[in-house]
Amino acid sequence: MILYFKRAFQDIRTNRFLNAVTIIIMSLSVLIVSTLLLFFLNTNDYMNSWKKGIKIIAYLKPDIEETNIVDIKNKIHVLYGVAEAKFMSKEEAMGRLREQMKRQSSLLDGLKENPLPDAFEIRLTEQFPNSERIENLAVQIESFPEIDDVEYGRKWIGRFVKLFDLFRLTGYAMSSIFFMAAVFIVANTIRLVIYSRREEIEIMRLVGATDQFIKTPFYIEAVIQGALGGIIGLAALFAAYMYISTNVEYGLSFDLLNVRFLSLRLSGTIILCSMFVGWLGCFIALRQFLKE
Amino acid sequence: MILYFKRAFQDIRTNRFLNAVTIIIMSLSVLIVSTLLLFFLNTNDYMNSWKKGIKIIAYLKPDIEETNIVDIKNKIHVLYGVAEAKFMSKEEAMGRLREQMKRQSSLLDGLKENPLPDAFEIRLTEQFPNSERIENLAVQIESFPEIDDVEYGRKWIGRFVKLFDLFRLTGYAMSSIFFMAAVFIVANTIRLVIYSRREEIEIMRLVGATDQFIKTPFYIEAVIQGALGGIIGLAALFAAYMYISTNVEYGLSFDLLNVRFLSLRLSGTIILCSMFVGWLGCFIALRQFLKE
Amino acid sequence: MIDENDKSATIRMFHVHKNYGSKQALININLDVSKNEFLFITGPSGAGKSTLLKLLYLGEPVSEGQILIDGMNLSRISRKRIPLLRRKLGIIFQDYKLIPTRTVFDNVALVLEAMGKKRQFIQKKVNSVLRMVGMEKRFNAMPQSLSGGEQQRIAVARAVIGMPKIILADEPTGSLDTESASAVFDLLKEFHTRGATLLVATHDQELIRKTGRKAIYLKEGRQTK
Amino acid sequence: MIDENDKSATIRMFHVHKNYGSKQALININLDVSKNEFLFITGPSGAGKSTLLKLLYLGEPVSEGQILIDGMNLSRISRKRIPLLRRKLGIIFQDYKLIPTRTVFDNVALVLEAMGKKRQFIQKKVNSVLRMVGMEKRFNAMPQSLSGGEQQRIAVARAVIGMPKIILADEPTGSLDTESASAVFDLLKEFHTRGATLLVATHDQELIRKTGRKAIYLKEGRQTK
Ligand SMILES: Nc1ncnc2c1ncn2[C@@H]1O[C@H](COP(=O)(O)OP(=O)(O)OP(=O)(O)O)[C@@H](O)[C@H]1O
Ligand SMILES: Nc1ncnc2c1ncn2[C@@H]1O[C@H](COP(=O)(O)OP(=O)(O)OP(=O)(O)O)[C@@H](O)[C@H]1O
Ligand SMILES: [Mg+2]
Ligand SMILES: [Mg+2]
Repeated sequence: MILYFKRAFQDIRTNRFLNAVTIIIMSLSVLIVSTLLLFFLNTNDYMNSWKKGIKIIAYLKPDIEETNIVDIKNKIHVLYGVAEAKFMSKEEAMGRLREQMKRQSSLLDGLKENPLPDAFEIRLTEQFPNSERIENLAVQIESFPEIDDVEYGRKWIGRFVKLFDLFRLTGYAMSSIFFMAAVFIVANTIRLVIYSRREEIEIMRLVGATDQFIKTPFYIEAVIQGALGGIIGLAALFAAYMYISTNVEYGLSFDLLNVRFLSLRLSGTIILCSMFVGWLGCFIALRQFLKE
Repeated sequence: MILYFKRAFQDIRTNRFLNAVTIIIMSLSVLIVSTLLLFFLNTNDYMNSWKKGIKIIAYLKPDIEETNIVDIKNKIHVLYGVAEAKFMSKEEAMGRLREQMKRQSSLLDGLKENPLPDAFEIRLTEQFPNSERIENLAVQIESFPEIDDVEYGRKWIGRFVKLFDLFRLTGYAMSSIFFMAAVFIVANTIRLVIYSRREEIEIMRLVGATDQFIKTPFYIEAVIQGALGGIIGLAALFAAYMYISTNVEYGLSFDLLNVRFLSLRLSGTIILCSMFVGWLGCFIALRQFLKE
Repeated sequence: MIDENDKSATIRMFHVHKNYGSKQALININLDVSKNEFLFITGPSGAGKSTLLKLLYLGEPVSEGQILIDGMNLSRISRKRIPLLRRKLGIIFQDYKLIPTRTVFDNVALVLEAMGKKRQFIQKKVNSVLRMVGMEKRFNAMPQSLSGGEQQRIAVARAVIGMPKIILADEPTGSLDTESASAVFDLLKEFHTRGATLLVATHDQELIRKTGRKAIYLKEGRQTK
Repeated sequence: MIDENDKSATIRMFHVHKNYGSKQALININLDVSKNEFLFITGPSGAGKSTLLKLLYLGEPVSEGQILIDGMNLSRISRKRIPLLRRKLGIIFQDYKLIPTRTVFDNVALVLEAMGKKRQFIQKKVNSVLRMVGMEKRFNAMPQSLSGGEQQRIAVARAVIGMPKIILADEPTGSLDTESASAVFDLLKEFHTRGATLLVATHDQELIRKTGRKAIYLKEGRQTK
């Protein structure tokens, strides 16, 4: 095994050009995939922060006693998907309406009595947004005897959730296209490299080397290249990320601080993937050139 | 020249493996870049359709004669950035308010007289959204003697436009990263291919071939490969696009019909770029291996 | 028909034909090479000398007929066991087949590494073999930086380092001057006296005459003598 | 010191040294080869024969000294004009240097294509030259599918097809049997009678003796005769 590693390192030294090119192409592929990942992860974050804004308003029947309110609250709270249920008295509701109406709020001045009902404002858990599930939840709450009516931006949520789904779908589609493209690029690059070393492989076979003896250093090399490619690709992305986030943040005064980099765990996964793809490319190429 | 083309085609035939790999890698690179382009173009479209929703409401002073309205409308219409100015009488405004308030609309029943003003609803041209420009326009309109007040979602627009800017910026950043990555991948692939043919180059030089004689077929090959890579990459993207749009549309019942493919002109540009990148990779590689 | 247990002959060829497409490179070759024989294969350019050797190391499959080496039937050898066959053979290729990206030392050491020998043993052995072919000073050179004859001597060193039972040599002294050639031949003869079987392909009648060994003569793929 | 107008000699080497790193491959070589001379360069393996030829076709630069060919000073030739020099030369390389991905025909035709000759002319010429080396039937073969001697004959064909003024031949018959070798030698002699200058590197003293031509002898980079 040590011998194999030694031979692999020796190969890397003697085939510097081939190794450099392979590592460059691997880095670029990793850069592409991880850039896309970074983009969709952050967009996802951003959309999640929007999702937190989705609320269900449950209006209480007018004759509910104040002592019951805590009970109702608890009943709502235990429902699946509910993050928080906040009581909002009719006075609060009127205040908000005034605010919302702005210049038309003078309209409300003519009222003698507050005709608005008491209500619960229900925030949903983050994983929840899905129009059917929200609808189910709304129906459930509406079936409580104390609840008069339930309101939620059915149309708006529907549209939003669909946009979100579309975006996610696009994200999946693009990620898989890009991932596959990267895998093919790397695998083909390794095929090219091994093609240009096929004479060497042939000679080794002729002097009695077993397939395993020939293959192992290639695999070791490819996995090392994959690791280096992954690390360099991620480093390049990180550099770009740092550059953009320090230079752009001020200009936009937009909350770019919220833009986060790939987690360590995800970075590790990417590097492992890159190593695996190196191995895979090697596997395909060696099958091709050893069979000949 | 004909001889050169003949030699190039002959080379392509004899080096089928190398050519196939080059074309595959080029196609994948084109696929990556054009997928990203497609994504950002359509997101841009979508955002533009949102931008159309941005409106300025200009409230008229209560004592404006009906005959003046056409004049005012024309005055607003000629302002830079205005796409349409629609008159909305106070009765219409009340109707809308009722609709918007939904279950609280009973509040409005107690009113004897409609206290709302007449107004113009002003739609902006597509290119316009930019928070400062909208503000300028609003100030301009407000300065008209017939106008009492101007309303537009200052905060909302600001946020929206910034999100939009951020998105566009990300689009530019990603596009340039991906484009550069694709260029480097292709250039390095061609370097690899020419590396594995360096013996041939060396022999040709030894028997008295000029550099031009050696280079020209390589350039022709690279440009042909670029063209094929571009065409195949775009075709793959188109296939993916057709597949996704026919299979997903029904499931989502979302307006995917609005998702458009890259224009012919853009596709042409991509293919030209791909050809140029082929040429460039060849240029770099030949410089390297002819100097040696 | 074929007695696989007849160990008196190391190499046996029965009615062997080899076609490359429509080109008949070998036609009905029958050959018995007994253990420790020293046999020349001769004939003009393109006669099939290298092809004959190629069939023996399974560089190409036969088109017809059977070959036995040390009792192994070559057409029944599985892919996995080909390396075991080749380790019994020491092959000097006509075009040397040195790995261009490895040093002289590594090229020669390769054979022993593939056999899984110890590092120190390899080091010693390679040095001694390089000394035998007069290339001990160039152990660190790359093959392209060697002269034609020097490359050939490295090829010879690589062929003999594994102490093969059978040496297949294709024009082993074609690029060598008389002096170096006889040094190489002395080396081959030494292995012969130690018990190895030698098959040497050459177009050089002079060499055969001088050595006074048995030779078979090929012409356009046919065995004529 | 150097009279560039002295056209009596086609090739002149003045105090030429060639070092590869610390290795001295050629030491103080002085040589006058006059027009239409037929000169052998001989010496043992590694003596510097190939290196001497390499300097003449600018495969390597000299380390010291000057070389004139046809009045051109090789150290003053610009990169762009190297092809013009090489077209005056027909070179047979020791390792043939055939392009492995091209057919025999294309390998030989290459020289004329590079000169910008017409297609029909090339076709005719290649066929006739292949016939001279006895390879006319194999025009469509790939170099790897040829025997060693066949490859060498293709290399000879390629070297002479451009009607060069000077032919540099490095072991041109090393892989050939006596018969093919004399066919090739007859071909080279024919070019010699047509006025070409011949420089042939070989380790084969026999050949030189038989031909009865002038030879210079190298040993460890030094000219000894
Ligand atoms: N892979 C191949 N495909 C087609 N023909 C081949 C192939 N290998 C060899 N040949 C042909 O088979 C014949 C015998 O070739 P071989 O190499 O055995 O000759 P040889 O006796 O070694 O000649 P030399 O002395 O020139 O090396 C030749 O005519 C050669 O062209
Ligand atoms: N590129 C190089 N780098 C280092 N040393 C070299 C290089 N080329 C040749 N040499 C050395 O220079 C010496 C002369 O080599 P050359 O090829 O000229 O020998 P030769 O006379 O042609 O021998 P042969 O008959 O074996 O072909 C040899 O010892 C060789 O190892
Ligand atoms: Mg042969
Ligand atoms: Mg030589």
